Amino acid sequence: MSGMSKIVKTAVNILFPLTMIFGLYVIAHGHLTPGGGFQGGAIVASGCAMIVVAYGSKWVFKQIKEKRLSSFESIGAVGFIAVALLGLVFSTVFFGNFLAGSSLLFGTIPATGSTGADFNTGGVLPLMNFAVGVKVIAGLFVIVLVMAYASSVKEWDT
Amino acid sequence: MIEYIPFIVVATMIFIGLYAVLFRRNLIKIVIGISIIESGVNLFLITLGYREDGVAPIFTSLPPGTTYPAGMVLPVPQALTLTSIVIGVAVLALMLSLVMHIYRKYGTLDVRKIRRLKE
Amino acid sequence: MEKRTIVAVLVFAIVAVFFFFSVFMVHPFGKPGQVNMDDHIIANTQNETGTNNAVTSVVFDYRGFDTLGEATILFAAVAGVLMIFRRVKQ
Amino acid sequence: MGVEFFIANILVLILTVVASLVAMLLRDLLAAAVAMAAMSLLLSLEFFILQAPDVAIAEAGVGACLSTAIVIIAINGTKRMEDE
Repeated sequence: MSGMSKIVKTAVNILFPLTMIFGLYVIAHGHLTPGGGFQGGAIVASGCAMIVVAYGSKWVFKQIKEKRLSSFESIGAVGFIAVALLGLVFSTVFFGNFLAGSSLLFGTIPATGSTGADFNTGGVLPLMNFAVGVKVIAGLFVIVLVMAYASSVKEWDT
Repeated sequence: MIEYIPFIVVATMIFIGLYAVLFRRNLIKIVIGISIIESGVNLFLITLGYREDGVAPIFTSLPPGTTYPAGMVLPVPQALTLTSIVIGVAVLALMLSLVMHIYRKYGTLDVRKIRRLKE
Repeated sequence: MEKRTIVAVLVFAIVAVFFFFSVFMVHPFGKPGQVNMDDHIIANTQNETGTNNAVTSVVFDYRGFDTLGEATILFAAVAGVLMIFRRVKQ
Repeated sequence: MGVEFFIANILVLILTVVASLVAMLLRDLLAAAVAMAAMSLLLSLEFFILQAPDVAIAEAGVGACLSTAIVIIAINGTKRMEDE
């Protein structure tokens, strides 16, 4: 797809940071409020798809290569598995929650029942949320970007 | 009868998607039918996990007077649905990429013509 | 009428009848039957994982292997799309 | 189960079925994609009514935005009208 008119570009310039902030908020507060890695990643990838629609895939390809996005996705997957393996090392099982109950980062155990939102809880779940968020952002964005570029090219060599 | 309406809706959505898969010839319409079936399955899982007068299983500032665990909806079907949605969009992207490739190779989206062209 | 169309109509009718009768064998809306595992998760998610959101604790802690498989599927889908459109790039 | 919960539930479910039927029947694939987005949005509203806000956010982000974008990109790369 090629770029669209100036009105669309201006509207996207205003809307894109808001979408980005909302998506990152949903990722970061995944263990307290509705949300998490998948949902926030989908919201941020929607904002990136908005950029692709407004500016055209050729312009986006000049800014970022799809190999870099693909390696970001691999980094997210490796981080997820690494946190799970750390559970095997420091706790007893794969996917063990070794940070919960300790005095380290994210280690507080909240009171039972209806509580307020304490960000410093959750054990390894916020770290996994970040890893899965990076993975979903990069994966869905690279899918949309590559498909948009392929649909704008007229001649392929099949 | 009246309490079975969500399940009847799920069955109707799966029928609609199955009809599109079986009787439509366009490949993109078949993909849309598969997506409708998947939406029906997601709705089925969420409907299975609903508990009467329940609230969402999130403890941050609960409504006052909530009893748990009897007053909360079931969390496991929601988690399974969450996994299913992301798998659905991945499969949709892969199917549509294959459809675009087929169109560039054969020049048509009709499944019967494609089968005839293949020989 | 082709033979393929007849088979398709037959399959559609059989699945439709099967679904219509199996709808009434599910438990009624809002009254789930077996809830032991879910009750345990709701009651213990704050003590065991320290998380207020029970759904996130199920996704990443109690049933982490499901999420691992889902991440693998997403990775495979991205690899497949990149492989299909590999020759498009100049 | 309050009566307004019941009415909202039935109404949204019926609208979801109507939207999926429209998405299946339309000959114009672009209109079918838009009807599928409407179906996803109504389904997300139904998830919210059934007290599943996590799934509602995921369905609104993925189903109503990203999958519609992917389908429209695929229609742009192939052909718009469905011919017999």
